[in-house]
Amino acid sequence: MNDSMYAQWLALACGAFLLAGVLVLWRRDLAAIVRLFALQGVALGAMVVVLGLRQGSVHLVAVAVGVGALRAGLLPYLMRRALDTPPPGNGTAGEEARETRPLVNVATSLLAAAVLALVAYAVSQPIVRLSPGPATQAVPVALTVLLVGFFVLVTRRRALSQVVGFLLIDNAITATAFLTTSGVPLVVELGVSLDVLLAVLVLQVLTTRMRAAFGGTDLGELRELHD
Amino acid sequence: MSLWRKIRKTGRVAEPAPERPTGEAPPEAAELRGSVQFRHVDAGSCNGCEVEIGSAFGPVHDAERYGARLVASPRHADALLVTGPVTRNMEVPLRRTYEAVPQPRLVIAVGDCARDCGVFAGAYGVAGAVSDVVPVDAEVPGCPPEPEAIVAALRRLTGR
Amino acid sequence: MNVPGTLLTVALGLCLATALLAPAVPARIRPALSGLGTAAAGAVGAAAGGAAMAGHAWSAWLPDLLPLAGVRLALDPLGGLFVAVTGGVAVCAGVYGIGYARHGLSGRVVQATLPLFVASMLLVPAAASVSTLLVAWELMAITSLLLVLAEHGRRTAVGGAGLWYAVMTHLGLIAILAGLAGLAAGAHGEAFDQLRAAHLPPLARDAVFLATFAGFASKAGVVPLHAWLPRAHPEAPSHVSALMSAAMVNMGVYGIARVGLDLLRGSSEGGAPAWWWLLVLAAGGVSAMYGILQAAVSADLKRLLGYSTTENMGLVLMGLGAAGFFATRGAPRLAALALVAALLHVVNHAAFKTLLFQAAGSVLYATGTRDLDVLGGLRARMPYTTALFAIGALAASALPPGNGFVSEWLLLQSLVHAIPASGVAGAVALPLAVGVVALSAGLAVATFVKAFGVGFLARPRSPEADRAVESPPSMLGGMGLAALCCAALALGPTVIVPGLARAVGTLLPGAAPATGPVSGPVSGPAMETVTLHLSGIAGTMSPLLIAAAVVAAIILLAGAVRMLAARGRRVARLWDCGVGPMSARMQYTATSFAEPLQRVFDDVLRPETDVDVTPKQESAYLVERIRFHALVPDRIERRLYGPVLAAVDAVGRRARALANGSVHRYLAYGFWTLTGLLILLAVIP
Amino acid sequence: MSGDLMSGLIATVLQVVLVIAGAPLLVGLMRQVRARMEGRAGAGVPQPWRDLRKLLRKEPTEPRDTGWPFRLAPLVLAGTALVVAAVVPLVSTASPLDSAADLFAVTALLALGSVALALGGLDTGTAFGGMGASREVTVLALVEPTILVSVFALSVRAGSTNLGAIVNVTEADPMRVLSPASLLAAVALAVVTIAETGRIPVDNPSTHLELTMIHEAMVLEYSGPDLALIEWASAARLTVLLGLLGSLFLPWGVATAGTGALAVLIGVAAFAVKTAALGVLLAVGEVFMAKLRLFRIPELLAGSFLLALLAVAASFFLAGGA
Repeated sequence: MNDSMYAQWLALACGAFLLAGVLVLWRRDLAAIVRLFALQGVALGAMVVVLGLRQGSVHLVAVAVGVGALRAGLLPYLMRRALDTPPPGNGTAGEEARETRPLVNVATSLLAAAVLALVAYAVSQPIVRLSPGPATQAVPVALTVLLVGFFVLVTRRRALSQVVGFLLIDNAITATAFLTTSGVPLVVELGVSLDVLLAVLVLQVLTTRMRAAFGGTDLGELRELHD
Repeated sequence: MSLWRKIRKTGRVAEPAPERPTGEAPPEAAELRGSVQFRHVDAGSCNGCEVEIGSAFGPVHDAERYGARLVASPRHADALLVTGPVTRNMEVPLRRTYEAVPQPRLVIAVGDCARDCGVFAGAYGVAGAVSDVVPVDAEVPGCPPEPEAIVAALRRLTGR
Repeated sequence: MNVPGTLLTVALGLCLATALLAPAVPARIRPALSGLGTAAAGAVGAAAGGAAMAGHAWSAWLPDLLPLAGVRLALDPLGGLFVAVTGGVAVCAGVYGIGYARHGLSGRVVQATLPLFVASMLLVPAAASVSTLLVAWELMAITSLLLVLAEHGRRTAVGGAGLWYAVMTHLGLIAILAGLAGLAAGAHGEAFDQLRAAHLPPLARDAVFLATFAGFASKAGVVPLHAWLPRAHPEAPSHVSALMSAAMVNMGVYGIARVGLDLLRGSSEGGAPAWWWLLVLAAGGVSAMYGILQAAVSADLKRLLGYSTTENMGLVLMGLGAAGFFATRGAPRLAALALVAALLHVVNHAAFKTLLFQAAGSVLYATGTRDLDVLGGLRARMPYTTALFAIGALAASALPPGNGFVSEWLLLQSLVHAIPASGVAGAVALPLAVGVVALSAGLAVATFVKAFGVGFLARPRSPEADRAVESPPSMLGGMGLAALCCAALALGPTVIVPGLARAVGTLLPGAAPATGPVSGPVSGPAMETVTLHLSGIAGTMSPLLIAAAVVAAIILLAGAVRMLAARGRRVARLWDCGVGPMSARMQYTATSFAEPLQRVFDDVLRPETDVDVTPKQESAYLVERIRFHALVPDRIERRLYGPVLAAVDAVGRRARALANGSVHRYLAYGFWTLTGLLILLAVIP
Repeated sequence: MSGDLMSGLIATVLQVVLVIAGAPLLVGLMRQVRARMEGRAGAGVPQPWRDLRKLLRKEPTEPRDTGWPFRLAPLVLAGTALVVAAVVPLVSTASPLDSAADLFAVTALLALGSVALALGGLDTGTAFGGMGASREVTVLALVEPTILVSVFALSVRAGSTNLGAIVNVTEADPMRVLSPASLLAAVALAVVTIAETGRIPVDNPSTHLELTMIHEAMVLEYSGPDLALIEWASAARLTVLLGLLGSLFLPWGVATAGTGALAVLIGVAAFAVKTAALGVLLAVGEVFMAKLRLFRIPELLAGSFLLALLAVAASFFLAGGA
């Protein structure tokens, strides 16, 4: 794999990674959001595969396959299941399957994402300058996805979109790790992924419980517990 | 994806085009040469004819393949497709719609009511048949007319 | 004394003579005298500015004219540009004012102040010392205030507008005074040449820049210091609005450019801090967006034009900020290009805004209203005014073949090509800047389609609009002159660009080659002379060719259609779905036209709507009357100025408790102050 | 030099003729594709030409109380479309008009056409005319940032906004098309094309329901040759924009300066094939989509603006990005 090919493929993978991240803000349909998340998992896997091929490391490619399977396969599958579980009682399924009224409207969040991308670029310059290269130069992409994930976490109402926001942050951290150090030890990655899995399971249980208690997953309604 | 599958499974639903209808076309139609835009005017119909017109322009009969098209403004139209007996309230609007169509213009009276007021003849709210208000160039009999008949009348105008 | 000096002196003398003569002649011929005098002074002034731009520098020191420092005047290409623009606007406004003044504006004060206002605006860019600049600035403020108040007897809103303007313009003056005084103190002298050589410490330098920027920006109507502009410009008589909006606001731009790029040159050896210019860029961007957004939803024709001025000054400041920023990044060619774009936009804006305000004035003159919601149908009643407004609107919406397009094109070119040179800050700021310019251009299109389409086309929406008649020839003449300038600028920008390049050279020495960054006439095929070539970057565009091509295509198509068509045109009844007749009230109004935009930018504008349904007595379901009330408040004004005004009010009320009318108490205040001062003097070593 | 100019001139003339003749055929093709996918037989590819031929011979009408803005609007709309067709590099990059207008000027010219039509709609004084004009300029205003920022992204690579230069650079290094910046800009410009030409999901060109109309509402009063000009112009704008997308992102086959007659012929064929393919793609996409509510359109445009901005960002984020 020569230099320009490597740079280009890496850029493509990063571009897809970024695109899937910001498009989460665009879609209202929760099923589509989950699909986008799966796509991002694929892009992340592809990114690591490119890195692995570049370094000629079979180990890294194996990790990539694992990461891809987890992010693009297992987690979306779990979320799909949470989504498909019919809500108890006479269904407000249409309400449930969509992010109807985010705290910040869609057009504004898209513009906010644009600004976040530029901010991410500006603040990550010191990191890039440490060791300029195609991989490090893509760190702003990961940082953008991280900020966008945080933004999703802050502004979306449905528990499932919040899970996706959380997972976006996780994807971004993983991507940063691979891009800066060209690979974390397998054990660490496994540990982190297990943590995430656990978090998703907890959130899923929480979602189910919330549905049972409130008949919906609008997190705004949790405030009632406080009052 | 499911829509894609459906499209593939359904395939073509338009029926094969029947023979070109015979019978002479109004002289103005010669200038249109294969393209006639219609503005539909409901002058007081029971909506039976509308259903049939809808079906004539639907996928099965597909009147559009002969160069006929429904449009939103009489300025874009070459011909009026008038249904129903002309009620008193619609008499002036129908005349004005006819006036609004640029030359050369044609009128098709669709259905028995439009031709001779049908069962509504002599009713207190009816001003007369379409031909009493604007000059009619072609008529489609029936109550309601079959879509095939409507399509045949349209084809006589488009000449295709 | 050389050419520009003589001409400028003649222009100022003409102004003074007109101002002295005007009160003396009978009211019947006073507007004609004042208008012609102003126009003549403007023409001579424009010639002076043009001569200065052509490279004839001039300077003079008149030690006896003002006590202490005397008057210092100088004309360099930059000052010349602004003098020329002011002169040009004054010609149009003077001619126009002859007819416009028939509407009860022939009073002594107004007619004598008009030439003085022009004189002050010719003096500001020619001032070459701090005291001269400030005196001219104050003269400009006072004369313009008098002119704004000209119609205060007729409308109550005028008084409020005058108060806002008076307060804000003087606060601006104080800021400028503080800034320039600080600079002069550091330079040990107040002539501009001494200021240029001064070396200020960085902190003082930043303070000087910020103070002067605030003062000049408030004159330019930059958000958030724009609050006076949408009040004062609509309420002033229209030719005064034109002068203010097309010439006076430019002085703010001139001040920022002069101080930031020229006078602080010595203090910023090794480059001014980049954040100055990013601040200017940001202020420009915010003004452009906010100004055009307010203009887009405004239904008052002159208020719309006022907000559009804020937008255009914002665009100019974006160019200026970009130029300063590129200069600090060591990209002199780009800096020069951005500055040329900014200055060209100043000229273009002056031309089309003069035209638009005058046309709006004609509408006001003919119908007595500026409310777009009740206008309409003027195309048939005021055909020339309509056509002239169309030319101005085309220019203002930055579409080819209008002149606004050329300068926005240059601005975009300078922003687009700067990424490699401008580092991280540029990489973040420039794409956003391009987005802002683009959105403001798009919204400007919407704004002026609304102003022209609703205000002038279709059928009149009120009896006043129905009764409108065409304006008198002098007003048409004033507008026609402005329209000619627009057309000339639109088709031949390559002619004035060398002059602008010289002005740029005075601000960015070493940046601009002798022919300028945008070299116009270069040797080659004939086509090349009308094409804008950017040196250093590959970008070309020919406004003349585009206009010619569009006209040719239209003629070609019209011919082809006429050849192929078989039938003649028929005048028909409007298609009203057969029921009709459609009343004029069924037309879209300006408010309804802007509704989608208002809804899209709901979060920014926060419109206040109020629907009031009165049901019939018999049943709650039958409606007697529906009242719809919509208001788009200036949010920045409300959020920023509201608290400040409230605080001032509170302080004032508290202060009133001090003055309770007792003479003894007042004397006691004096006594305590005196004692306190003596103690203070004793304590301080 | 003069030979170059000659071949450029010939290519430009060919290109204009091709757009004039081909634009209605493209619309016909797209209608045919839609018809087939909906199970219908379709009116045939040349149907739009039959419509135009008939409209030209019909009587033009002019409503009372309208004036020169109404009369001029179709001519300006069609005229700007014609100029744009001559300027953009569809067949060859060696157009002698290339230095007269760049991508900014092209978008501004298209906007000029839309503005003329909007004024024509307003001049009638009907509620629908005003409504269509209001919506058209709203969409126009919101589209503008996306276009210009995409232009920015494209110009970073070529160092120029002149179309010929951009296409030449891409043609010299075709792998660049696959870079994120280029792909993002392509998607953003595709959204813009859809919005500018009034296709689904922004506007439905075959709607009969006035309340949902944007473009159609402005032209309700036009008839005869005026209407023919408008219909042709919208077809030509679609063709030019699709052709431009093709030239910018699939530049294969576009003739460059200094190439012979064969290259021009190849350019003609490539332009026809690319535009037709993109048109078919667009038509197929339309079958799968519903029209958006008017107030959801800003979301779509904000999204496309985001993509355009990311395209700019990607050109300096990523090493292989530009």
